[in-house]
Amino acid sequence: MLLTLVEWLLSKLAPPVAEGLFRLNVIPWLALMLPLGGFAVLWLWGDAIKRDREDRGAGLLACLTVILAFDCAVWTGLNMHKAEAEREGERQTLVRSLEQQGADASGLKAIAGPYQPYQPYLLGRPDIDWISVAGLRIPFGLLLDPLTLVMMLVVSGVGSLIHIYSLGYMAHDPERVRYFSYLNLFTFFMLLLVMGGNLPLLFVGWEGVGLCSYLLIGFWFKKKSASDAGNKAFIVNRIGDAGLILGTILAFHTFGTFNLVEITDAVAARPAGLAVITTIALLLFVGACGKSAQIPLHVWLPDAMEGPTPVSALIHAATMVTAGVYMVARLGPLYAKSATAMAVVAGVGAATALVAATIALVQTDIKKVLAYSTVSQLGYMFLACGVGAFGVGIFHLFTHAFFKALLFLGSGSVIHALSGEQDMRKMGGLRRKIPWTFWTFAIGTAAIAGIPPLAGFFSKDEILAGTLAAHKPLLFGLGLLTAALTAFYMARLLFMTFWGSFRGDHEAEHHVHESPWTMLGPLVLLAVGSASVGFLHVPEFVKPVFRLEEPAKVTAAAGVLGHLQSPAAQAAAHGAHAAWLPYVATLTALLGIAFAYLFYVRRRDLPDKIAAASRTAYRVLEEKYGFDLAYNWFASRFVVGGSSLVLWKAVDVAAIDGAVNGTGTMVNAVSRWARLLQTGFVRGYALVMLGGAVALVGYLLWMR
Amino acid sequence: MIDTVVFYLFAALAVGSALVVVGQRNAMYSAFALIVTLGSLSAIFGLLGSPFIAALQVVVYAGAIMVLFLFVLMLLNVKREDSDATQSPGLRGAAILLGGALAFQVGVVLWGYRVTAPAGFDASTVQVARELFSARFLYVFEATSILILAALVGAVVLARRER
Amino acid sequence: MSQSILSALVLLPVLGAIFVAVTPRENVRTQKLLAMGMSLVVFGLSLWMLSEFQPISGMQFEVNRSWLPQYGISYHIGVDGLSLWLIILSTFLTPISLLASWNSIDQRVREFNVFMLLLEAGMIGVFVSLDLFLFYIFWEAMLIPMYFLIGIWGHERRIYAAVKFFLYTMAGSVLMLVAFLVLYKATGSTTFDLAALARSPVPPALQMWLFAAFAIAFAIKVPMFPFHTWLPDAHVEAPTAGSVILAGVLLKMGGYGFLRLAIPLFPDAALRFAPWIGVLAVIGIIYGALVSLVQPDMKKLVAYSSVSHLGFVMLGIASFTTTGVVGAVYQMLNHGISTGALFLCVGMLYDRRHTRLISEFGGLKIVMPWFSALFLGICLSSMAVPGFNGFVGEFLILVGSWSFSWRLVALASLGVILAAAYLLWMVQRVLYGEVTNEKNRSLPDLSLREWVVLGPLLALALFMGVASPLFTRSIEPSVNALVLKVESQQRATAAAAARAAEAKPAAAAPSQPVEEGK
Amino acid sequence: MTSLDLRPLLPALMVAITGLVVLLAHAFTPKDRRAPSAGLSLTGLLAASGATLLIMQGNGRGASVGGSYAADDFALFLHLVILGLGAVLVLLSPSYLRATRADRGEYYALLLFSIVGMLGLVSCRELISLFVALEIMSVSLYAMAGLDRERQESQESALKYFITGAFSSGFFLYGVALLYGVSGSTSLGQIALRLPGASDSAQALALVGTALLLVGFGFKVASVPFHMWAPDVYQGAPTTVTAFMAAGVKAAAFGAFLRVLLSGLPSLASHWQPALAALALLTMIVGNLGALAQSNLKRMLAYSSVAHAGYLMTALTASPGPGVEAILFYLVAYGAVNLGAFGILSSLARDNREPLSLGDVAGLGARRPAVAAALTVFLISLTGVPVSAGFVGKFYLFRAAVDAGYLSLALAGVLMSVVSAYYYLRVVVFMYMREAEDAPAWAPVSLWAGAGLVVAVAAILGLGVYPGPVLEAARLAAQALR
Amino acid sequence: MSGALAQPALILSLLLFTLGVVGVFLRRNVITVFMCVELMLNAVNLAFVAFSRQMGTLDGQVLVFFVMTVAAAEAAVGLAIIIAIHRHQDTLDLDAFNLLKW
Repeated sequence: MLLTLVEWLLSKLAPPVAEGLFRLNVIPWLALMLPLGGFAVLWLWGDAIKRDREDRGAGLLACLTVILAFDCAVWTGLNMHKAEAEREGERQTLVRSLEQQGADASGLKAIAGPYQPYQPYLLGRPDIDWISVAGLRIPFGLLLDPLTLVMMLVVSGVGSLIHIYSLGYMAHDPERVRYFSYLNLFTFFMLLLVMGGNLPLLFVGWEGVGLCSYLLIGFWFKKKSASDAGNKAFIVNRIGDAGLILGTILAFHTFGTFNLVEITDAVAARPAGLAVITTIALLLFVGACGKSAQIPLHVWLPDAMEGPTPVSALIHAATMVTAGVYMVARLGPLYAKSATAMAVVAGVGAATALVAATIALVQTDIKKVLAYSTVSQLGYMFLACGVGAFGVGIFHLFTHAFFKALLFLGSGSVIHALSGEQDMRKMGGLRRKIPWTFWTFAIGTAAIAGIPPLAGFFSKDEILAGTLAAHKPLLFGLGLLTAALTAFYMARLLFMTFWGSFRGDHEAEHHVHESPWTMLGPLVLLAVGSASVGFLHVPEFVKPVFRLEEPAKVTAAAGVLGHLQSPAAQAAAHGAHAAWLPYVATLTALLGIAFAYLFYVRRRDLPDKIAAASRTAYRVLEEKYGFDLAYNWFASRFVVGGSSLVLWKAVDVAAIDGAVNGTGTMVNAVSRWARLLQTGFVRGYALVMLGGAVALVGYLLWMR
Repeated sequence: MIDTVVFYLFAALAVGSALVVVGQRNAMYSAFALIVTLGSLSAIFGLLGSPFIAALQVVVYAGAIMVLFLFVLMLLNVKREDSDATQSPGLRGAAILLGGALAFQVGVVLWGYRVTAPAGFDASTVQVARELFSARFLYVFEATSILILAALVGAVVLARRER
Repeated sequence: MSQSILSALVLLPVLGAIFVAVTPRENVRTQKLLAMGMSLVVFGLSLWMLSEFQPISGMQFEVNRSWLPQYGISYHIGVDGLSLWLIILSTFLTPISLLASWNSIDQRVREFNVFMLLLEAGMIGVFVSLDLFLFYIFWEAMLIPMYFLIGIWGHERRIYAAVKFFLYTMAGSVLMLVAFLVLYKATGSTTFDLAALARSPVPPALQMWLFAAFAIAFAIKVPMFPFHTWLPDAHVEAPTAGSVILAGVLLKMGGYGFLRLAIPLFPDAALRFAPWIGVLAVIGIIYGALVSLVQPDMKKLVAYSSVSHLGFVMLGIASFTTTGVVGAVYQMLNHGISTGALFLCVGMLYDRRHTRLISEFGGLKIVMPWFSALFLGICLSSMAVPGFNGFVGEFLILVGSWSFSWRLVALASLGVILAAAYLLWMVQRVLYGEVTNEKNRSLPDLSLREWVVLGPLLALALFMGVASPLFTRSIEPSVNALVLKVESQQRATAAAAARAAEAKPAAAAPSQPVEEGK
Repeated sequence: MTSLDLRPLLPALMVAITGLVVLLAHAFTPKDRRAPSAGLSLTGLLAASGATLLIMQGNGRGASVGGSYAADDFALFLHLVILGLGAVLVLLSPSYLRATRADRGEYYALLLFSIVGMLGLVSCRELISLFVALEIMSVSLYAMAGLDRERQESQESALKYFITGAFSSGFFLYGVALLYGVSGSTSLGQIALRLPGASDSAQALALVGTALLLVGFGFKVASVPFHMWAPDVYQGAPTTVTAFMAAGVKAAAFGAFLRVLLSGLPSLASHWQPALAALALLTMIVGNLGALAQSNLKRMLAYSSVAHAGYLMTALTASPGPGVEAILFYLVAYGAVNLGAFGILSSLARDNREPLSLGDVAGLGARRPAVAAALTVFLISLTGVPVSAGFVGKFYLFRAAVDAGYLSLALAGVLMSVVSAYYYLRVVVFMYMREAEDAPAWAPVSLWAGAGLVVAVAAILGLGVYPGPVLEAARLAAQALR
Repeated sequence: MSGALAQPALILSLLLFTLGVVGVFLRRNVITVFMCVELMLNAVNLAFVAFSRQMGTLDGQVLVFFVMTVAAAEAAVGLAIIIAIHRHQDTLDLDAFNLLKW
């Protein structure tokens, strides 16, 4: 918006500058680089900024860069229709420069080809490489298509709000400069992840966001639990990353390219059900499991709540954790070629959705509930992808970003109000004390529970429809059950926090206060978003990316807002039998909320009774199905203990080094023994000589 | 024929006295026995047609070297060696064994090595002297003088009682 | 001028060492400045060489002078893509190490500087030698200064470590020496010139033995599992500068030796042994990482991590693909920079606290924020976070090795995971948490000197992470030539085998395949 | 009859005359003054070297005295080596003699006489002359070993050396006798001529003779199992004498060894080569293992000298062939190193004490950097690590062995070098890495000794970097034997 | 005539040589041991003379001459050593000289 204004102004004042600057090959780069610049400034001159009077400079700079990045994204969205013209211009300059260099331009077909609607647009100069050895070339190339655009908007949009929120939330933290620098760096890497035109570049963003996640989870590094959680997050993610990198390599060996577009092009030419494609898909999915906290690599996300709450909202709810979904969707054509891989994705997604939802039932930490909820919702998204509804998965990602960010920020507001208290058992009755927070939070809860016409309803509904369309009744059942559970635990959260009477100590009650406007503003905006973004029809918008059979009906020029469509009509598109679905889904959600009302408002004794009645089941849920226990045992006993006792002390020191030193010791021992032969008696010496003489004579005589 | 008899006579004498040299505890007796051995050898040299060497044997060996030995023996006043208490029997046994082995090996070879000696062999003093003073042995002669000088200096410096 | 540049690189440090050696013992400052000045001159010179270097496969700045003509030994030096960056690395790390030791070495400063300069000369000499005899001379001669560096300025068990280092390395290299001699005899060569020897064919059976001898020498230097046990001792006991040079440059000589000598001379055997090397490399990767995980001593941890990292290098070499080998060379540089920097960091902590035990630290981020930031950055580089240099190397190695053995690549990727584990765990225990040890309460943050030491390394790590083509461009042609040679050898061997297989049924009596060159 | 060419004798003669002059000077110097023995000796040795060089220029090069004493390239090369070693030793001697009780005028005379013997050893082409030359050297050394009459060890070493030496002489002579019995001549050339055509039984006898000669030479070069005297004698004898035993005797004895084997017994090469290989193997192993357990530096160096005899003998297996030149080169390198190493010990001597134990040299690196550096150079060369003459030398020795097909010897040799690194390095460890506890203040190195050490260091480093000329000379010398 | 005796003389020389060798080990008195060595040298002399006879050359005769000289020289130095060491230890027992060992 701002940019459009500037563009208009400039085009009036200095047309050449405007022409040079406002191009599709410039502005998205600007979106990418602004946060990086912000990070660099904050990191290098952090000391100087910290000495600023009001101490606001750092935060404002960080916010500014991200808001500008968002503006760039918006500009990009509004100008995507210019892609063709610009591509042609780019192509010609490129061909000219390449001809001058004497290279042949055959490898640049994606750029050289004629423009088609939704043909992905590659940014950057393909002759500047990040890595280039032999046949392996990885250019600094970005990819611009609807999917990227959606992700960019989410990342920079939600990111902006959370940056602003952080201004208030972190106002009193002595190290906010560091905080904002990390946040900026995260935004950069996340944008890189979604914009990267090839798998390695995507991987840079992938690991980069992981790194920022590590830094921000462990932001309060003095707390051991925080740094523990950071390590856990990074290492578990690394496991996934290993899968991702292996998948990347296998993809390169299979298709001869890292370029995402070229890979999807190449996949189209291959028959379905190839083992190698399944392998690639599954390896990449391991990466997705790590980043998006799917079973069995989900254990890091709940712990990640050790970080500041805005971080949880931005990284561990709205953006980074959805990277896995983005990646699977991005390579949707590849996955679509492998029924096995699709089944695995859907199965893992559904299982994660259900398991996480059940764990969320018994959590008492407000952020932990939200964390498990996130895991569960991510499972939902994978479920969507797994049944072939990639666009729906992205849709849910999109809506989820809003309401989950809202919920997290709302919980942050609650925690802020309670001076850091996170245990729901010590809350209650906050409805009136912090009404802004309550109302926005309630909207978020309704959205995630799937109450129409809020955002969550549309996306969730479409996922369920997708399972039906794919004829997967079991998955549908699981989805529905999860939806009910989701509604239940979210309502439980709402009731425990805002209903009843305050259960904390008196002093805490006294201190309860509504948050500043820097925090409430984003909350309100997000609430508006959560209520309304369901009407944006993202699936249709991104559909061309997945190269499914259905021809694209929409053009880029129509823009995002041109896709309002009723959910019922959308559901009808999936099949007539799904007409009942919205009602069932809504009913399920209401049922969940009703039960929660019963348990946590009406009959407060019931939960304990049920818990007591089914001890074992309760314990299983409390112990989160034992994943953490098992992993801890494996890591500390098996890996660390085994490495220490067996590999280091037994194998390395005792066996290998022992053999080395033993050789030395043995030689020394022989030597010490041998010196005793030198008795000092000269006749003994003579005798040895005589023996030698006899032996020599004998040798020469008889050995001839 | 007589030569042969005389040869074996002296040979027996030589071996016998050598046995005494080796088997005697009294160094004095050993020295005397050695003189006998040297004498017998002198005779055998004669029998082998080497009068010059035979004479030299008596003069240098028996006359000079052995006198030196006896002189030192008496100077140091050593008669018997010390008792056998510290003697290791292993050493002797091994020595005899190894000595036997050496003798056996060399003996076998020597026994098999037969060369007919040329008839006209002249090792008279004149002949030997001519050979001795030929250019071939010029160096050895000169060297011998240095050897004796070195031995002399060495003996003096070692045995001289000073300070 | 450009003809004598390599000789100058080798001789200038020696000259500097002589200058330093003749200064009076008390003039510590003069000695330091002299050594530093000379090493900077050498560094500058090497940069000039870099600017003159052409990205082609052949030898450049070559000098070939007869040295011992009657034995076919010549003073033959040159540089190509394989050695170029390793030379730069040597000349770069030497002044950094000297600066890092500026204050911490306060005894026998003169000798220290002399040995450092001699070491530099030896390292450069190894990298430029193109004659086996010359190579061996530098290879072994380098041991001596390193031995003294560990033995005199090392820590508690320095003598044990120094002697172990010396004997271990020497044991390997003497085997190589014998292999030289056998090679010389077997080829009937009249020269020890590398290129000439590489051209003369060696019977395959003999190649196996000779390659094994070379491989042991180089494997010890790398060090490959299970020849690595000297490394932790040497690293732990060496002074900081020694560790930096040891990790930064000396370990590279193993990999370099494979590339420069073992593989060109015995391509058949190299191919035959490649699977074994690959397996040992991967064992090294995982084993080194696991053992590293449980080390209580920071230097030991970094030392074992070297075993793991160099496993990647060896995997890349064993793959015999251009990508893999370029990755290996690149990874050698990365390891030199990041592990060198890690040792510098540990050294800075040691200078302050005189301990290297992880348990002695904690919460350093509170008292030394800048140090912590750089330390973390270097750890990230070491664990191959993309954007840093390590990623490029490891990625190239993994990509290149996939066709060699995807199983090994899959296993090697475990090492990537574990690297994060052991480094981050160390970071956590050293930097994070509260300051639990009162002695750490008032530690000063980085001084200007330490900034100058660490800053360039971290900057370089980042730069190499984003601008790798600037480096690989000059590495690739040489590697390509090497890989082509091995590949053509492979084809020739296969063809010979096929011919033999054909010949066998044809001829009633089994006949030996005709040896090449006859 | 052609007129007798006496020029080959010139160097030896000059040395012998110098010996006489030294004796006379000693006799005619008043008691209270010191005879200029060292200066005279040095002059004589240098003059003899000059004479040798003159001969090398062509003045009688290749001539021989009656066919038995030759001035061929081989002999002349070793002449220079021995004279050079002798000169350095003379430089090293005065300070040591003053510091100990071995200071006698006769020392230099005996030294010069032994050099005369050595020169003869490497020149003689006839076994009688050879034997006499051997005895000149031995007798002088017996006496020199016992020069420190106050020290019982010195006496004992002289006695042990003498008894075992005489014993080995017996074997040697018997071997000469057998060879004479086969060929009818004591001239090496004649023996070589007649052996190939001899009958089987004669061949057998010749082999026995060869074996017994090997015993004699084995004793002189201290090869296992004829080495047992070496540690005791090296340890007991005055240090400078030990140095000369290690450096000079080895050079001369190996020279004679080579000449006898190659000029006299080449037809039996296929027999004595494997025997020598076995001896070499044993010698390397026993020598190095023996040295490993020693803490007395002289004794350690003695064992190390045994070990080096083994290295040298590996190349004998490649003789005739490239072994000869390798041995010749190594003799130079090894001689310089040993003079240097023992020379360091001797030049630090003060008040009848010299550094003998490892503790005695502790901290030397800090207190006497130059001395420690020199000793380090020597030890490095002994280990065979570049850049030193020792490395180049070993390289050629082992190359010769490999060339001759004795790969196992080369392998054993290099592995034993690793073992040797341990005990050589131990000295370095003590010098540089241990603090001195209460080591006495050792004497400052005198000007003369310093000069000698500098020569040794320069030779070692010089030959390590640029061995070309010496190698070339060794090659020419080796050709003279073929 | 004497030619035929050469062969037995050689055997005799071997016998005497062996006796000398063994004697070195049987006796402990330094001087006796030394005398045994002299015996060895004499045996060698006999061998030289016998071979000289057998081969008909005079080298052997000459050799004997020089061996005797050498023996004399050795005797002089050897006995001097013995005298010198006797001053220290007042014994001629070879086994008593055992200061240097191991």
